[in-house]
Amino acid sequence: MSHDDHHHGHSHGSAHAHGDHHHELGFWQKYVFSVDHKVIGIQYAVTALVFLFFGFTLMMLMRYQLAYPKGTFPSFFAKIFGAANMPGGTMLPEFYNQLGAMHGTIMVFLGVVPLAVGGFGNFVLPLQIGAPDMAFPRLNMASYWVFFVGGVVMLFSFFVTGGAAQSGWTSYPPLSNIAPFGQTLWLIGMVFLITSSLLGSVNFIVTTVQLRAEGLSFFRLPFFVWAQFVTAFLLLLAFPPLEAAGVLQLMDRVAGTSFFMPEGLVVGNRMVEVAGEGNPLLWQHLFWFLAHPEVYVLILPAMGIVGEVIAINTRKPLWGYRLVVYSVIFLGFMSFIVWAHHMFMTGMGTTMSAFFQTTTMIISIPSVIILTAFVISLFGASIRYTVPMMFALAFLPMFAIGGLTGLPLGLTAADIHLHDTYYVIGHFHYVVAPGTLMGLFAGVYHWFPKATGRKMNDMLGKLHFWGTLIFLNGAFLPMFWIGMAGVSRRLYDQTKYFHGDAVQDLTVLSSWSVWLLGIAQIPFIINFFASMRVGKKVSDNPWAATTLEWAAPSPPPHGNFAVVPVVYRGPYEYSVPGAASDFSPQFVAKA
Amino acid sequence: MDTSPYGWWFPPNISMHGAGIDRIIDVVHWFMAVLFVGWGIFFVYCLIKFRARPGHQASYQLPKAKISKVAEVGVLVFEVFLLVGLSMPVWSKYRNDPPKAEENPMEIRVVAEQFAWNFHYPGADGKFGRTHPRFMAADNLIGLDRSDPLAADDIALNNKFYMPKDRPIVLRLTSKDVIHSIWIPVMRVKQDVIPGMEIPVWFTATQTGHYQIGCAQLCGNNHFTMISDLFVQEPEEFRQWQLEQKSSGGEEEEEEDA
Amino acid sequence: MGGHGAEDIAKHVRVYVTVFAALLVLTIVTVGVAQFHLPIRTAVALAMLIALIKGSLVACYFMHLISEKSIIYWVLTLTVLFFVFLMLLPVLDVGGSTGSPL
Amino acid sequence: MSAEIKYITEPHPITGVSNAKLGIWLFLASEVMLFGALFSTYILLRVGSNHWPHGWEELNVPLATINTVVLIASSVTMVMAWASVKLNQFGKFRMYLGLTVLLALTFLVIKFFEYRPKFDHHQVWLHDGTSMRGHLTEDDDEQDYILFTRDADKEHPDVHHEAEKIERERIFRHSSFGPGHSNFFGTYFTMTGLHGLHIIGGVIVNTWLLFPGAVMFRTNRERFAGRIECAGLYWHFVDLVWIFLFPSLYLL
Ligand code: HEA
Ligand code: HEA
Ligand code: CUA
Ligand SMILES: [Cu+2]
Repeated sequence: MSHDDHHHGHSHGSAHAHGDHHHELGFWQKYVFSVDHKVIGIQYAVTALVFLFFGFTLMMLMRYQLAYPKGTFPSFFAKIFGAANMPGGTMLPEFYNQLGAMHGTIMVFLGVVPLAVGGFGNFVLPLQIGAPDMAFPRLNMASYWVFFVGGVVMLFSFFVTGGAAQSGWTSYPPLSNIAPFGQTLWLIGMVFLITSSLLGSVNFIVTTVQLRAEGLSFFRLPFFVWAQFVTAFLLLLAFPPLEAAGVLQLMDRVAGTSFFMPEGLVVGNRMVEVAGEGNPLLWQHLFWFLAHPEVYVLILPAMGIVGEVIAINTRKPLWGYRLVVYSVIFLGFMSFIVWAHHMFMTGMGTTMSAFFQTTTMIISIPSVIILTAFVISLFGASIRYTVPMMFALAFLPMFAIGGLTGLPLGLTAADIHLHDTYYVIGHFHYVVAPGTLMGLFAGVYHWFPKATGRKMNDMLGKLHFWGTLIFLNGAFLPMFWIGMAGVSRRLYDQTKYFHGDAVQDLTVLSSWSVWLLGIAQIPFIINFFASMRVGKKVSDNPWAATTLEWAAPSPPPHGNFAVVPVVYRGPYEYSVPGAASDFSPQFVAKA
Repeated sequence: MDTSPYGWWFPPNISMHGAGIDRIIDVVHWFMAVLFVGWGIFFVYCLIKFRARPGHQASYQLPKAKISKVAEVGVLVFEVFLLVGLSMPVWSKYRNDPPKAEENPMEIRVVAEQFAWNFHYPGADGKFGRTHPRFMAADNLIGLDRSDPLAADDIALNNKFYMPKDRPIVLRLTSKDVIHSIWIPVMRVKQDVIPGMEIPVWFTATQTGHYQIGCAQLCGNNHFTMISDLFVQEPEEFRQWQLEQKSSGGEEEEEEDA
Repeated sequence: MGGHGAEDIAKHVRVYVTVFAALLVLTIVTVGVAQFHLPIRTAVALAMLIALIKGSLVACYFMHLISEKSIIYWVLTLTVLFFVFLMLLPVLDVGGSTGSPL
Repeated sequence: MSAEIKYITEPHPITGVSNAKLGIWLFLASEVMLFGALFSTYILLRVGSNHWPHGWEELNVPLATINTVVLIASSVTMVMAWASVKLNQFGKFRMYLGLTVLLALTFLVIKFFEYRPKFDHHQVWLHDGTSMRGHLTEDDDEQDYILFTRDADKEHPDVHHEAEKIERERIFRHSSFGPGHSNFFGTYFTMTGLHGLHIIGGVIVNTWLLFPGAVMFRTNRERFAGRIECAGLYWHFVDLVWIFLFPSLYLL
């Protein structure tokens, strides 16, 4: 896509006019099987955005069922989904469960991570460290295509008998062991996605360690690079246990083993003929050993983006840069020893729960430090309210709500009431949707000019911002009350419960917000595609920023920099007293 | 229940230990609110005060920020209080301090299945009959071994649970098939029910009434229908109920099973 | 392991052969010990000790860890730490539950 | 304009390693976590089990011992292949790397002969709680019984049993000694199977380096040595995993 794509539409030759392309690369090598980190980054980003949108559509459908559990869907939907899923316009519970499990899976593994790490990481990280490309370009390409195959497998699973995975994104056995064939595809898909992440993370780490430009010491790295670097370690070391768990569940499903099945299971009043002696909680341990670090994989890149955007648009250095970096490292480390806070209700005794409650409280401290640093950075600033900045600023209170509501969940006593209710859904959506998604939107608006040489439209951007901010809150804020009232998650029809019926109005409110949120995305989609063609052309450094990616041409050619950059100072030297302008780029020697 | 006690906040609490849980949730939320509002005021102040405008310049010099350290240490201290002062004591009572014999607890086995709650009362002799998965059938959902003399007076109920108020109840939770999670909102009780394991929970009701027991863990298509009625009765009323069960004899008991 | 002269490599080769011999001997020892059907705790301790020695030999000499750069040590230290967490998992599971197996 | 990616072969002045070397170690770190999770699983299941057999009661220790030796030998030939590249001895390099591949294939063949009989050997569990081991002589879905020949038991090793009829309604479950037999065999097949896949991966890489990849021996020997070293690191790691698998599964 981007600039090159645009030219491609007209004639191949015009690209050469820029002198960007030394090698004669065919269409396939240039746009499809490219080894250029920027093309791969854009491939990742666009694929991920499409998946995000798809995951969101699933949720819009579910919200209809939630709001009107006794009603039927308009006949239009009944026709699309057919009698197998929606006989007579009534969504079947199994279809609801498929949508839920796949929404979670798609949003996390096919949407946010590929966008945050595969997209932004790939595109920005080499540029920010002044490297010509990733350390292993071909591995990079492989990583994208393995991801792509994983995504296709996941999508395909909707069309097999019995439908897609339907045991939640957490796939707890024994339920997932006895689920229809879609679960097998889910496992196979996951193995692909995990492999892709592993390839990617090796690449990120090596690139960051080995390919930094001259003068770019670790403590001169932009915060975004730090965030990606720590994220890569999380992916590298936390994913393999889930891969192992996936293999074990696959064995349970196809080879008749019983790793996760105890003896004496009775389904439909018949004893299940397996060897038994397995342990259902083993899966949960292995799953959360990944999935807790995974939630920091979701948030760290977004924090990285927000840090960049804030520094640039406050026109002053990021407050407490070193402290923030240490916090991120500490956060990454701690994220490996809190996993069982998702399992407090499995029958945990006092010792173990004391341990995990404590680590959970400890891990909130670095987040507080990071957020505090960001907010303090605003003090004494000269805040430019650009569209990316607005998203980045909104990230702060939104993440704060999400993060703060994590605290009661981390206290076992409070978690008794809140576990597996909509309070949890509210908590983590505030961190992943109004939090991470806002951060990612900020990134799209912020780096769009670098990728295309054109800016996105401001009006449409602001429309998108306000719509998104308002309706995200409308969607998720009610969930705290719904959860307090005791409504369980993954519930096809909450009105069957006394307490659920009492808060049904809030659920309806949330649903309407979700649909309006969908409408609020239209300006973004239009803006995104239209700006590639007709957006205002901008200079190489439109935001007057200091980091290295702005030293490269927009869009950067193969090999990135016209002159190999050398770094002279830290990443956020804005408004330096006595300097000629209000920014002193890393790549400009002192005059 | 004429006017519903359920609303936009907690469901009513009718258990002895529930108040402790509610208090923690309250306290934490006040703490969160203070933090959020404090930070929020500073945040909004900065947004307005330090907006870019002609003649205004950002200052390179970092503001002296003792406040942040104070705030961070404050958060830490409060979290320690939450942990050690509030959460851990409640939890250890909830998990590791079963009712003592002199409190005369009543034990009931709970057998969860897709998608129902089965309750197994020991009957007048106070002893459970033997059970085994082998015996499970449509007319014997808890797998009771009917040849065991202890089983003769056992009572099995499906999606109905009767209990007296003011007497500790100990539920022994097992599952036939997948993981369920017993969720009694009004009792502030939640506990995963895991096949292959027996896990106890206990609570004491302080009020009578008709409530619900739900399932909080996704357990299959009809997870949402896995709801049992819960009847908390006056001890006298409960004894009466129990007698009726016994007098209903062996045959009719099976009716209750189904 | 940096640039090596021919003599260096020749020296390496001698080490490899020695390590090979040691590994063979240890394999025989571990299989031999297993014939005694020692009490399980002793057996596990012994078998793991021998495996640890063998593993270290392979890592140190065949994989040249003994003369590796510090960055590799850093990566491995981190990994070992998380590996330990992973190994704690069964302990937590077995010791941490208030439930009892049926 | 397009600058070259640096440190592909030559070590980075500060870290002292090349990209590939750092990359392969990171990859191995993730592999440690992969196998670590499986070992963790093994410990957890074994500790939680009432009838976990000793490995030597169920598995073929002699074959596995031979395989251990084979794999160790292949590790030595691998490292010798690397030394030969360093010493600029192409012939020797070919021989050693070829040997490595051959030994790896030997390992797989032996593994096959170890797996094979497990699938012919059966166990039948009856509803009365007893079980018997032997061979399934006839298992016709049309019939309401199976024909089963018991193994000679320990007390009477020479007794050969006749095939006997077992009514299906008496049978709770029957299974070969494949992965579904018990968690012991499940763990055994999963762990050795995954290890076997790693061996196959190594064979593919080494075969490539032996033939088409070897061109680089002449064009860019330093870089080639780097490749052989990385392939070697991977291969030694696979060996290392086996060094722990062998006692855990077979000897304890
Ligand atoms: C991006 C993802 C993300 C992040 C960052 C977090 C962060 C945290 N999470 Fe969350 N969590 C999830 C994603 C995330 N979580 C998901 C997906 C689930 C559910 C999975 C499932 O079951 O399906 C979950 C579930 C979950 C549970 C299990 C609940 C249950 O099932 O019962 C718990 C329990 O301890 C928990 C705790 C925490 C804590 C203590 C933090 C802490 O790290 C938070 C620390 C942050 C703060 C404390 C905010 C500090 C900021 C300020 C105070 C500044 C204020 C500033 C302004 C106003 C400008 N989370
Ligand atoms: C990263 C993770 C992530 C994200 C971003 C979201 C986003 C959203 N999620 Fe969800 N969600 C999960 C992860 C996520 N979710 C998980 C893990 C679960 C648990 C599943 C389970 O129980 O197993 C869950 C469950 C879940 C539930 C509970 C269902 C249940 O328990 O039955 C609900 C209910 O409302 C919900 C709603 C939403 C909504 C309204 C959004 C919205 O915020 C969505 C907003 C999306 C957009 C705004 C799309 C933006 C993209 C574009 C506009 C594309 C543009 C395209 C181009 C330019 C090419 N989610
Ligand atoms: Cu049982 Cu949900
Ligand atoms: Cu978590």
